[in-house]
Amino acid sequence: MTQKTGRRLADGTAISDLVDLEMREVKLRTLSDREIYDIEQEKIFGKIWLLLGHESEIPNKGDFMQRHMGEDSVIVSRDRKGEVHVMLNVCPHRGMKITTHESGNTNVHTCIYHGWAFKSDGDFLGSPVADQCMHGKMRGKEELGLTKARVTLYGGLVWATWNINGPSLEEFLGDTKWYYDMLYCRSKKGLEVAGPPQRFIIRANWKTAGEQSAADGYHTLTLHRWLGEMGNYSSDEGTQGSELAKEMLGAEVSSPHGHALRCIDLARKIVKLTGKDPSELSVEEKLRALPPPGMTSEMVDDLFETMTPEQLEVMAWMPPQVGGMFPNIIFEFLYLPQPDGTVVGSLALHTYVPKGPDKLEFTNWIFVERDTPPELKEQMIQQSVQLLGTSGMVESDDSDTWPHMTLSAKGAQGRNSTLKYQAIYETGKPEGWPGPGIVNEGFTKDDTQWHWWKYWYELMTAED
Amino acid sequence: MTQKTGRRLADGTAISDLVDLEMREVKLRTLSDREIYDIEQEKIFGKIWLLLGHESEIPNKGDFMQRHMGEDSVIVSRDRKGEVHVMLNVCPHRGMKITTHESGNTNVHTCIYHGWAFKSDGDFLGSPVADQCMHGKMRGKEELGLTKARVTLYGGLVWATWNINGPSLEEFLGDTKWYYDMLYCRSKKGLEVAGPPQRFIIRANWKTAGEQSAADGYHTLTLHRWLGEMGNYSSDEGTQGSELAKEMLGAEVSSPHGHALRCIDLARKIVKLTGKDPSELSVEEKLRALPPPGMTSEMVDDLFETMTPEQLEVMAWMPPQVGGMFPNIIFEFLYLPQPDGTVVGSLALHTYVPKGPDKLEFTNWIFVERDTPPELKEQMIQQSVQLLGTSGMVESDDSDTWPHMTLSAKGAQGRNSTLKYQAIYETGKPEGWPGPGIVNEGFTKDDTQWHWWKYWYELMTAED
Amino acid sequence: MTQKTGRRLADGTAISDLVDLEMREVKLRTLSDREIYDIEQEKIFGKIWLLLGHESEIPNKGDFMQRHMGEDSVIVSRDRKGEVHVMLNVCPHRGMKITTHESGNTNVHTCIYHGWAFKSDGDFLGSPVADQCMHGKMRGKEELGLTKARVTLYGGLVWATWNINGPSLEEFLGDTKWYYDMLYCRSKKGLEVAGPPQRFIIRANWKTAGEQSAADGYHTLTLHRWLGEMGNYSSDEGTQGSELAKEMLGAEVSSPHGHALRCIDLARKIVKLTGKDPSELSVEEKLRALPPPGMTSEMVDDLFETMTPEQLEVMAWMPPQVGGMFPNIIFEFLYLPQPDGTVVGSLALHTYVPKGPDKLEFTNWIFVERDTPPELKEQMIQQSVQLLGTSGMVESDDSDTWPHMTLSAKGAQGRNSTLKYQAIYETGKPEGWPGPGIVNEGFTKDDTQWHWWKYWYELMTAED
Amino acid sequence: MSETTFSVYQGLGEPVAIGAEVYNQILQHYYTEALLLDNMKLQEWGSMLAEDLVYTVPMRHTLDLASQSKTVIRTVMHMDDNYRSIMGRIMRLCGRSAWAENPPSRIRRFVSNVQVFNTDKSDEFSVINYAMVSRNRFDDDFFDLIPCERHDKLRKVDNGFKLFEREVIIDQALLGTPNLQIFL
Amino acid sequence: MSETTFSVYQGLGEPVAIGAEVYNQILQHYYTEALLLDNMKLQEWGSMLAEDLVYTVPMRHTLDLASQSKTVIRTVMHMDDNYRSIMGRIMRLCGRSAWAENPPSRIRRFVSNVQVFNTDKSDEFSVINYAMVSRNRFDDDFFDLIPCERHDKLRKVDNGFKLFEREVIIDQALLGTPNLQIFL
Amino acid sequence: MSETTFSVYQGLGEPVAIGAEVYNQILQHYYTEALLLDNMKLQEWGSMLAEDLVYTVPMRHTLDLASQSKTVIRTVMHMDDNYRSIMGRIMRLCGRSAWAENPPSRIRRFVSNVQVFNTDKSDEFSVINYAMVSRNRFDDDFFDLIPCERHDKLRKVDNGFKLFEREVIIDQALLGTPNLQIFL
Ligand code: FES
Ligand code: FES
Ligand code: FES
Ligand SMILES: [Fe+3]
Ligand SMILES: [Fe+3]
Ligand SMILES: [Fe+3]
Repeated sequence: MTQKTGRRLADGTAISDLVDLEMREVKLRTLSDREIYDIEQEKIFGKIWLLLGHESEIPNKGDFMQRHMGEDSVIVSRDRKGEVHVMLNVCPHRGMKITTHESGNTNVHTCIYHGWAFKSDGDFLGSPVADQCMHGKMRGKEELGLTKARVTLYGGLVWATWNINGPSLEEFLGDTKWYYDMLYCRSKKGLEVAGPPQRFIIRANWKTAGEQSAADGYHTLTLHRWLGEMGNYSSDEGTQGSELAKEMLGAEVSSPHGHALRCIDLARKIVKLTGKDPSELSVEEKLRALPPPGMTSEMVDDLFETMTPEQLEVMAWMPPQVGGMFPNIIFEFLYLPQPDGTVVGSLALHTYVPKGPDKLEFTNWIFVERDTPPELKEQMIQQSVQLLGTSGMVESDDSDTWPHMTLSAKGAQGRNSTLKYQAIYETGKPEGWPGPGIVNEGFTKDDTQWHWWKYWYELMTAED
Repeated sequence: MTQKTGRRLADGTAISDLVDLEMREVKLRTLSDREIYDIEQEKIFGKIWLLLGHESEIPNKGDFMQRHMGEDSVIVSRDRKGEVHVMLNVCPHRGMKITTHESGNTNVHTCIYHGWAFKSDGDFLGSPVADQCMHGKMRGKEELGLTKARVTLYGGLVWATWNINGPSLEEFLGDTKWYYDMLYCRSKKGLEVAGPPQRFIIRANWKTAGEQSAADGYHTLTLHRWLGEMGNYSSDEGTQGSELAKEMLGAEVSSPHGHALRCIDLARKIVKLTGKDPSELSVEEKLRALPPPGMTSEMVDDLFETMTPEQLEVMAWMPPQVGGMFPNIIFEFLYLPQPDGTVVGSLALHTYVPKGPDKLEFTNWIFVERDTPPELKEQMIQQSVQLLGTSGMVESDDSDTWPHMTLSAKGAQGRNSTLKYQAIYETGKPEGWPGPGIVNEGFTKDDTQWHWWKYWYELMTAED
Repeated sequence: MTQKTGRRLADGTAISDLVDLEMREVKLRTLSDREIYDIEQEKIFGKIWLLLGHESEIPNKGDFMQRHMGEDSVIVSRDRKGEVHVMLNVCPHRGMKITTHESGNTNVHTCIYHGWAFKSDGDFLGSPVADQCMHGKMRGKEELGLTKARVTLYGGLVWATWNINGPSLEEFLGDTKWYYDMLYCRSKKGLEVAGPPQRFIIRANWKTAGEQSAADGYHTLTLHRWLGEMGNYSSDEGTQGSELAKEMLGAEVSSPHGHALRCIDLARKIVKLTGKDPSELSVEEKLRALPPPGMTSEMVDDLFETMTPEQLEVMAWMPPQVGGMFPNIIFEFLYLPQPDGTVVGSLALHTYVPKGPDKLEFTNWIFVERDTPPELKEQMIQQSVQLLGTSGMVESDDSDTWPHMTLSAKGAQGRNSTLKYQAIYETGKPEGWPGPGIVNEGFTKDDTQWHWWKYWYELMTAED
Repeated sequence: MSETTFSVYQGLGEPVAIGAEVYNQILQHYYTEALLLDNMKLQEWGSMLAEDLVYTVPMRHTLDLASQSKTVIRTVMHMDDNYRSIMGRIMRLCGRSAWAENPPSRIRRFVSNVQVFNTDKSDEFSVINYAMVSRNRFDDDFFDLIPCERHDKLRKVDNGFKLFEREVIIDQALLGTPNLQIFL
Repeated sequence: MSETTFSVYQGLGEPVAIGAEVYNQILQHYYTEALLLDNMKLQEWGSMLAEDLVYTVPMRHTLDLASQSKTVIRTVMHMDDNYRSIMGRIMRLCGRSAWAENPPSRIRRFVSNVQVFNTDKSDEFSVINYAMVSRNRFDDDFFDLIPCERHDKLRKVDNGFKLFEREVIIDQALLGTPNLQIFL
Repeated sequence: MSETTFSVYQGLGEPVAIGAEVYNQILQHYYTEALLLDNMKLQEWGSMLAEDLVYTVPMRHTLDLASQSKTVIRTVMHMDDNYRSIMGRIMRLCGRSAWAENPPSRIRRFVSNVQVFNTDKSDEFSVINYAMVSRNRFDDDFFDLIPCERHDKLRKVDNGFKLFEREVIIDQALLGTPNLQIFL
């Protein structure tokens, strides 16, 4: 990784002073500083691929929804040809928002200020009182359309970037794509959103959520201790030796681009369900006994068409269940044990949209498979809402921690305190692991989060 | 216009980078940037003439009111001799506000903190416990008065500037004064306020309102479309060909100092009222048939004493009805058709007082002529309140647009989008136009607003 | 005092441009500027001794309370050995707050995020899942404790500083300690808090309160004029010649470190109480007749053991009754006449904790002597709550002035206005004054506040 | 009760006791009015207005305690409407292009402190009541608040009451909400 | 009264007049509910819930005036609970480690605009009521506000009423309070 | 009703049913009190106070859930007054120089959730009620909010009621309004 200092802050600090590559420490100041935040808007949110939603949110021609890339409002629109476009929600005439609606359907977006009109693909259509040519004669119509982002659909997820000639989404995901395919591309009909995303405000810097999403498994034991104190993971052995800790064993995948996945061993669940030692069972038997979350035994058929044998092996053994995608995404594909001994899945994706150095918008999409039977869909959605997002009994404890960290980072002393990532894997891939990428076995460590910060550092110190 | 770069912003951008003089484009960033805002406070609001109210608000000796010049609170006071003074509402002792009241009457302003006292003209009177000389002996009393601004009354309007030796208000208004005289100086007794100004907060940058006020006629067709959809301007022909568009024809006056006026042809109204072709009517006949808003036929007598024949000609033909005065003023002298076919005037002035990069205080004075008959005054006031200001059915749509523009300007992409002024007049003065200044005939264009920005540029890049 | 320019602000202004040492004037801008505020956090609140409370607030082992040093949250804790520690309330792991509670009792502080545990003296204990050594192997446990401040107890008051090798509290107090001893160290059992401090927000810069606390006696006559208009200080002679002014005569002590005390002559009170000329009375007779506030005649015994004869003389003659301790402390040891002619004391200390350039947290501790009889304690507490702090009839007028000053300092003109300290003592010590320090007799002047600013200047321009 | 003698009740008629039938009916009327307005049923709300309606929102000034009586400004006001103009507003707001309220704000009117008084007309009542109005728009993570004291006059009609006078006393000198394209 | 014919009352039964005994009892029920919740007596509040409870908080969207009916989103909601899950929440919140509400927020529920309606079951009542919920945490010098319109169903039991349905209509598209680990 | 058995009602007497005559009179008393205070009629408000008045505003602390009972601090309080001191405050506030409230704030007291209880004295009543207090000053474009739970004791007298005890439970540990030179 190149050793650049990056821009200097007003007080003379260089970006490179904020990250100690040897000690794996990051200055807390990064979590509250306005200048750093502004640079991030340009060098991170202005440069890389960002997740904006799922195409099932805009199924019909003309459907559109308002979303944000960093602090910029954008329109995600499906044009008359059915193609998805992402364009800046700013009128090229005088900067009014083109739409003030959260979503809708139209083939012509008309600005309410002076009436300039644009097609559902963002192209300029015209301005009122045509004979007066009020858009002027200095620029051709082709120059007057909405600013368009580069768009890629992956597993139905809508991604966009302002970096028109930069790396492809595939290059951006790199080795980790092999794993994300198991989540987003496993079924033939594909995923769909259960509804629009929950959206709420957390008074915290977006990175408090981002760095945690890069597979911080360790906090579960303490911050989510209540899971070990009551309910389905509870035990008399106390927290540390609890079911919870056992449920956490597996492997972690990390990436030079800051992506991360926690692959958790299904053995104990399979034993519970089948009474058999997983080693006695074939990959298919395991997948049928404990299908990927959101899928039924029947739906498992799909997997044999969509996945490679190596992927199937991992899905039946240690599938990715939670993790992050750089910079501000967390995914959850959870196998949740029910009182009746069965397992019900929860599928969710969140983005943490920056709203200033000490504010983020928590956006929570809940997913189901298009093929999931209706009553199971209902169960999944209700379970997801109860555990994740706005009223999530698990995630509210996370999102309530971030504001405290952000406050800590404001103090003249606290800002010079550091975030530490010094628990280092010494294991390597599980024996016989067929997947690519940086993989380590055993109890969670800090590597995945450290790789997240290293990529942050790389982007923040990159030449313009 | 001199080509200066002006100060540099923290990220290296020069003020001159924000305005593209050739392309007639302005970076949206100007509408949200804190640094630019701070420079404006110094180079615009600290330098030029600002409108603070009307002398009829403080008719009696000792009357005062609290107003703002930029973000500075000032006292507008009428002293014992009846002269109007404007002074900084900051105590020279320790910076307490001299008055915390919105208005009042007193001959001695006493600071509540330590009791320093000042005359109604701002001069220092003394400090409590005289024998202790608690104001010290290092400065003479003449040095301890309130900071005074330079004041000019014009048509009863109170203007002030901190630029003590700068251009006079007359120089500042230049050619456009010829037109403003038709509004503020037309009657012998003069205008008076109907009451104190409405004051309310808009979460927008002051320039979103300022640049629109520089005679943006075009937005009327779309933003105020409801006028064409119902009520007195409605028509079956649809918006663009509606009465509204017809009502907008005329001439626009602009100025190298960013002032602007829209002079709208009265022909159609005069036809409606008299059934005669205006060309058959004398100037006086036209003025008697359709007197300037707020005046009656009888009151028209005044005009022949106060106005030149050339001004009278314009007032009977294409009088200024709406426009701006740099930097943050809009005037409205409207002829409003009533259901019964008559016309009732509305006279208003607004200032858009900056309260930070994304906040402005909308100040709305409603005027009548001192001589306007009481019942007509009532009609004018009620009509003005219903259409303009806080609950104005017309202006609420304007003021609701500005916050969206301000938000657009915050995004890392949006801030680099531009405001465009590329609809350019190719007409010139109406044939036989007797007035001075830059005048163009026909459908509204962007020139007046572009001249507004050019003066902004000139001031912002001027040497200190 | 060294002539350093100090850091430069973004607009090129040097700190030294803000203070005119010859004219004894300070730019109002200091009361609102964000950059200046940030430098203060580092060079003042990061460097000098700060008052955090009183040890009687945490009497038992394991007791702790959350307080602030500048904007940094700290834990004030009494460890198992009974020693008081002050440590940064920021987890060395990932910056979460160690405690989110206002106070409590524990021997182990466990971070709720990942469970790192710390002793009540801040030392690192361990991290969950010990065998995984999740705190890493790059730093020893001794490096992973909470950041500790240097602590000194003085008269039971808890002081702390981040300047580990800087001057001692005693050096910081210098000559003024001789006077503060009369307040905090006069009784054998010592002071105790009546309860936790009142805490409330004032929308003002912390220095508006700080500079006033440096013994601004002058404002009493005007800002607290109501005392002269009604109640126990009222008189027919009007404000300036009122009892109030008479009650203010005495001597003022100031310090090169910005500390200040107002010593007010007890003569008039003693005459009222004894009917005798104080000169006829011995020091002991005077102290027995009018004991220090919060003490009874009996309790006066203590003084002869704790105080020197010189201190006793001052305590019976002109004891310190109100004043400040740099940078953000005011003390009040008041003798308050009651309707029935008796005197009841009020003892209070406030700190003005900075919360941003235009916000401060008013923290108000009310004290009694441990030995004060219960019913007198009750009287003192109720009287203090009624006059000081949140609902204080006296201090609410102070705290309501500060926000106006802060607003004045925001204006482009107001920020260049000045605070003036030009009322200069020409008297010197009262004849026979036995105490040290810079002492001046007579009616209050500006010297003590000017010395406060000079020390601010010295710290702000000091080399890092 | 004695409070009728307090200065704040000057010029008002006999109070209608809380719990009296007409009091309860009027209370219900206010709850219905709030529910209609909060759910953008503006025409239905319009049906509860009398044709002689006078509807005003005066300004407020910050003045010395001694001048408190002058703090309510009725020369130029924030709203100055009558039945015709209110109906015009409703028509506009229900049209396609009243951008200031399209998309509409999310508003809630919390009505409390309702006091009813008889007038010299047996079918007309004076009412002093408080409304805490909260307003949220677009993605605002805060609410504009418009606490106010409403001085109303209601006329009993067959199927309920009609409002024929409303003066809304607001609590800000500098109004914090960007417009009054809403009804208080 | 006529307002029962207004659109906002569609689908509701006969109104219970304000002042009627059952109206007053239900009003008391709401005051008790608020006092219990505001004082963190969650288990006691739980005793006021019916086992067939359905408790939801839909999302809100900012849409064109013409689409107002679509602004309440009930596919994915902010809260989507039943008796079992609410009891689970109570157990968690009363435990040692529900950090999002431990230390608890200081909350106040101002109940007003209460309107009661009969249903086809004599012991069941529909209630539309407003709650202005203020929430403060830690050292915040501001309050999160959650004004809302609650559509409830209450069942009369021997010693009072039990809630068996609650839908809370909030007034923000982007929720301004950081979580709903509290009950509305 | 059963709620009298809830812990929040410990130590209180029999509830006075909502709608009972005395309940309605007390409700009216609160509306009158709010109207007087909101309109700066402080002396008139003073006439509604009993000479044995105890008026306090305790502080609040942010503590672990297990320590909720300790979150109300009554050693040092924000206000600690009696009849004499309240009358002194009124005299000061009505004088010429009580700058902290001159010019006065614009305040509105929204009273709700009023619950009345009998005591062992037939002419004395305990009342638990909520007040949402909004406060605006000068040109502030925001409101300070002071939501609170008031624990009052009222004594019936010929012409109404007199307040002889009030404890105001506020909802902030760090008070967000700059002073309490106002009455809650
Ligand atoms: S700003 Fe969009 S048309 Fe003018
Ligand atoms: S600040 Fe005005 S007299 Fe001191
Ligand atoms: S942040 Fe404290 S243990 Fe991780
Ligand atoms: Fe978590
Ligand atoms: Fe307009
Ligand atoms: Fe003072």
